[in-house]
Amino acid sequence: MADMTPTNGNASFFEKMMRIDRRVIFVFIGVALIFPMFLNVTQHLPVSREVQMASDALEAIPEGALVLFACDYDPPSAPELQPMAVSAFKVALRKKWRMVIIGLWPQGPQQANMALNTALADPRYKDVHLTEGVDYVNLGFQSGNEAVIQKMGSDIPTTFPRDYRGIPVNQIPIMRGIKNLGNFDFVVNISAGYPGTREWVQFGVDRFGVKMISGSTAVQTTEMFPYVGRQLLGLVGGMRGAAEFEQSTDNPGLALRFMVGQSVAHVIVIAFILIGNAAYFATRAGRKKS
Amino acid sequence: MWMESHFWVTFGTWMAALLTLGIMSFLYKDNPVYKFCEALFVGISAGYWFVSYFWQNLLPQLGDPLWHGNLLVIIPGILGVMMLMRLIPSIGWISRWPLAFVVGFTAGLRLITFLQSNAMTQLQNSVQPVIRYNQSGTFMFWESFNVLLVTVGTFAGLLYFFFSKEHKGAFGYVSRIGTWFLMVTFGAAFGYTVMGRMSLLIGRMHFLLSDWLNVVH
Amino acid sequence: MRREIPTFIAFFVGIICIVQFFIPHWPFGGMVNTFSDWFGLLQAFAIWLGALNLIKVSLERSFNKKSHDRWYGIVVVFSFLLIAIIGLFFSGARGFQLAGTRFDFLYVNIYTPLSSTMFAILAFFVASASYRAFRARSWEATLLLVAAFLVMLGRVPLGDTLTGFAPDGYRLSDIASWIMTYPQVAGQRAIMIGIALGVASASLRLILGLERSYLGGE
Amino acid sequence: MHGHLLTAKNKLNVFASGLLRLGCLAGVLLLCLTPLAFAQTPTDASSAQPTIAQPPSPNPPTAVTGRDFPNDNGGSIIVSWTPSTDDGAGLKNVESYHILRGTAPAGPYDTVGSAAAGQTSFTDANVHAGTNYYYVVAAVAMIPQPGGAPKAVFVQSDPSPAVHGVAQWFHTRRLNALIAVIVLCSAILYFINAAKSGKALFIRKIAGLEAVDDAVGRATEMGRKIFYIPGTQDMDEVQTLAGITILGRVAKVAAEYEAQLEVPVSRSLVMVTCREVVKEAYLNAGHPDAYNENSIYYLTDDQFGYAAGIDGLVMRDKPSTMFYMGAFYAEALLLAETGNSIGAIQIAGTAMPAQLPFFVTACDYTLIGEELFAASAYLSREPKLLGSLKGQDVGKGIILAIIALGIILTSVGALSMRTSDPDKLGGYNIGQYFDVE
Repeated sequence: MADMTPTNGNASFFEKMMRIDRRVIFVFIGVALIFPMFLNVTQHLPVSREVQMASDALEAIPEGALVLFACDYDPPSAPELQPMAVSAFKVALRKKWRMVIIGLWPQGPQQANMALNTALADPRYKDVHLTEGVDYVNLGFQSGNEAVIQKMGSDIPTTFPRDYRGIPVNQIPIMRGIKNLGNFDFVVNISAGYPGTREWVQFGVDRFGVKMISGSTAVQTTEMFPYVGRQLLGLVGGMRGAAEFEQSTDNPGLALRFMVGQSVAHVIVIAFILIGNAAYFATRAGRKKS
Repeated sequence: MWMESHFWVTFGTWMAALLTLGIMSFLYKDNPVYKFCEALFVGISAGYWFVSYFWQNLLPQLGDPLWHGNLLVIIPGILGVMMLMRLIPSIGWISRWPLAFVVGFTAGLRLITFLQSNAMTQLQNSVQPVIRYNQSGTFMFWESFNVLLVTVGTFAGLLYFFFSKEHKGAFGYVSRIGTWFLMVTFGAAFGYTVMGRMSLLIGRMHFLLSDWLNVVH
Repeated sequence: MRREIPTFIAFFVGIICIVQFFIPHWPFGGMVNTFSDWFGLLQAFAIWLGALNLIKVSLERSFNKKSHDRWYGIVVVFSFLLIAIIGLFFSGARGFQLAGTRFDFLYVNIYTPLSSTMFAILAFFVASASYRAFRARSWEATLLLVAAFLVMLGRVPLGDTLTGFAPDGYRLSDIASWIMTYPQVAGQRAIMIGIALGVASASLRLILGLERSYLGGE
Repeated sequence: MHGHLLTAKNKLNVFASGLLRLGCLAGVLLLCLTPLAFAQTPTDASSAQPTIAQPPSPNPPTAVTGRDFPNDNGGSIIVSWTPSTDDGAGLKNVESYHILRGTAPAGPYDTVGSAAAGQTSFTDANVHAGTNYYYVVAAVAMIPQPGGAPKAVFVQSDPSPAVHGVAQWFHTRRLNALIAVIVLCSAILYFINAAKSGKALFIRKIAGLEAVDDAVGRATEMGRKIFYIPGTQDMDEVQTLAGITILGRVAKVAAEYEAQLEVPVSRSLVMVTCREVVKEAYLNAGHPDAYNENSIYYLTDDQFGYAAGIDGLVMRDKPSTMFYMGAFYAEALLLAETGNSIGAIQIAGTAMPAQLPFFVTACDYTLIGEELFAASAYLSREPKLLGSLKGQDVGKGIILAIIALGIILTSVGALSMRTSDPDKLGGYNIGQYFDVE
């Protein structure tokens, strides 16, 4: 860092930088995020190990399998998580999985419906016509956090007595033969916090042995890293992960497009950190001399 | 449907956009518009939860079973009403019963799960040979080094969390190394997160520019 | 009565939850499922309690002529009633969340922008926090800074461009990913194990009634 | 809708009637493209035999057996089979398997689930413990029809021998967890008892706690407020309890220094408890009249509503000191960054790993994870907390010992066998003993 120590002539600039109004930083960030939206470019990303694991795990699920989509998130986290849900649903459409959607967050099932509709709008799947209740069902939300997962381990129909539309589960064709988590070939969890991936690992994976991948917000991804491998068959973290996931499942979407703005804003933050340190050392040198 | 009419779609989008800008005005400083949006948000979100829980929980899990003659749900029903008694201070103490149920239930579940998933499974993941070979039996230096690093880090970090021993001498040195690992962990976690936070904002900006102003497609 | 019965309830429920983990046989396994249902219901009541409490406090504030916040109290109460009445009576009952209902309109156009923006302003805060916090003041602070810096650079293409000269596998994105997979995991593990023991022992005290502060005084 | 056709009893309809219905519903034919739709077509295994004879239909799966699902309440049976010779080989036309169950070898059989091609087992989790069941597995193939949509055929195996679910009294795969629970709990209880009977237990200094007195003193000097936030979760979260215990100590110091303490909370129950704790602290400090109930108040349950409320208060009151002790989510940074922007001294503590980095960067002192629990013991000096902490240390000691020992053993194993694959290490693979199902 020593090479960054500037000459005395710049000291006043650095002194100003030490006391910078944080709103100046806000303006820079805002501009950095808005500007790239006008450019229609996408960047190619190297796919990280845990994301590749996730798309490989999905690829390994046979066609026609029964997959549970556990959507535990709300609109605030949707920019990161919605693209993951959309990509996962597109894989599901391609592989003709039977899908059961649930949420431990009240807003989750609503977000999942939106994601499924986005996936269906993809021209590649324009010939796919899903019948609700037969090809997929949205069982809606249940309260109880991890206790809901615990109970799903033994009895799903009483945990979710009705679907999203209010239809009793015993009248829903796809739910025939589904008794508990053991009936699912795979679980895709999209999670923004508590309850979410950690609870699904603790109960769904550790107790009931489900196979699972997780899409999670960047914030909690670091906490999920230790689970990758035995407990999580793949992990898609944050918008970067979502973009890589879109790439590795060949479903380019919003996440890939947004990555440019992300990168620019990121570089701005990095630049500010550099300037901050330069200012710190410059003014410290000044303080020492006086 | 009424909501799909042009007027309502436009009206909805304008409302959403103005509310978005209203919240963002806090970045400049605290102001009445922001406080209005905040109050609206608090009321709407409370109402959202209120309605969701009514239709998705109280009705199917309490109302329907009662209707079909399942009397067991009377117990949680009564506990629930006791919980609401908190609103009346003079008999608020009665809400301790349902609270005790909640505390006992979560404590029982957490005692087991935290030991199982956080302690034992992490222990299992930590106990690995630090001497690594690939499939064909060739020694892999970097792989071994990495595993050793994780082991040392976990070990030193755990020593830092020892509270009943003074951190002096060799013990102190190792626990100091533990704090280094913790700092790297926090720095990395923070760096990893910056991007996550940016993406939330991008979602909003995209809404403003695309759905509202229609200048970005 | 005010403390003994709750202490017993917590003890009984907590012990059953632990025992069922080891004894799958009836009645233990089934009991926990019943408790789970009850817990879910109680959580719904707790949410109602929170909402009603909020309305109570806001109403008090609205009627307090001296409070400079009284108008905001009125906004809270009004908006709560608006969405509650629409959601309960004018949105097609159990199908209240389906696309196209009035409830959904409020969800999409009021709840979503407000909650998302509230969350999104974190982006600005994270930027200003990193500007101020990441300074090489000490050895520990430098570690924090360097780890954050490398991971941040590694997450954007610029990082790989800067280190384009390096052989494959040694570029910044690889270094970032290495930090995340090894040293970061070591730290997280130590934290997780420590927390697990802390939570387990606190839970034990709660179940055995050694910790009763949640019950308040007499 | 199809839902009506799907009751289990319809399974016994003759195939012809199924065909008739299909014929009537021409639109439904499209759905038949997926094997799923056929799962719902009324079929009967025995009467379907003549249709199956149409070549080229696959060979049936063989050797169907059932066994009790281990370590459960008897409600599950694992069904396994040898795949059809045309699954992935031969005719390669097997698309999936249907699993049928009956209570007598002769039937009737009802479909209980399906498995994709290539699978060789299925868990039927819908059985009554003790009842005898028989299973049949049908291979499903799509046979192209001249001039029409392909048709599904079902080729059934012979029934399995009788099998029933058994409820177990002990989950054998969890013996290790039971030992862990017993060891940890006994250690904690032993030391709690020791502490109660007067044994002095040492706790090391915790950075940050030393700063509490200074931070409170600073508020007095500057004539500004102290804000204390005991997390944003309810009383069932153990971190909230730790936060409130620490509040007791901060309140005592505040009373002694005659500083103004303010506690805005987000749960009504937390408010009640905080009031009691603070009142007692003021009493103990000898300033009961200085206690003001209204300085501990409820804002809202909503996460961001609460954060927004606190941020507003902070901007208006400009407190000199802020404490954050308890469980936090994303609001952590909103709070800490606003506090930081007005130059408050901030001391935080949480066991939420995801929020720790934000507190570490935005606050002056941060109690990391378990330190939060340790701090409540350190400050309160309550025997039950001191004893617990000592017990936890014993737990950590055991874990450290196992890690050290385990690594040496596995490494020796790896060295001698020239492999680091845990599956090949056999007895050297210490990790397997900590696998809890």
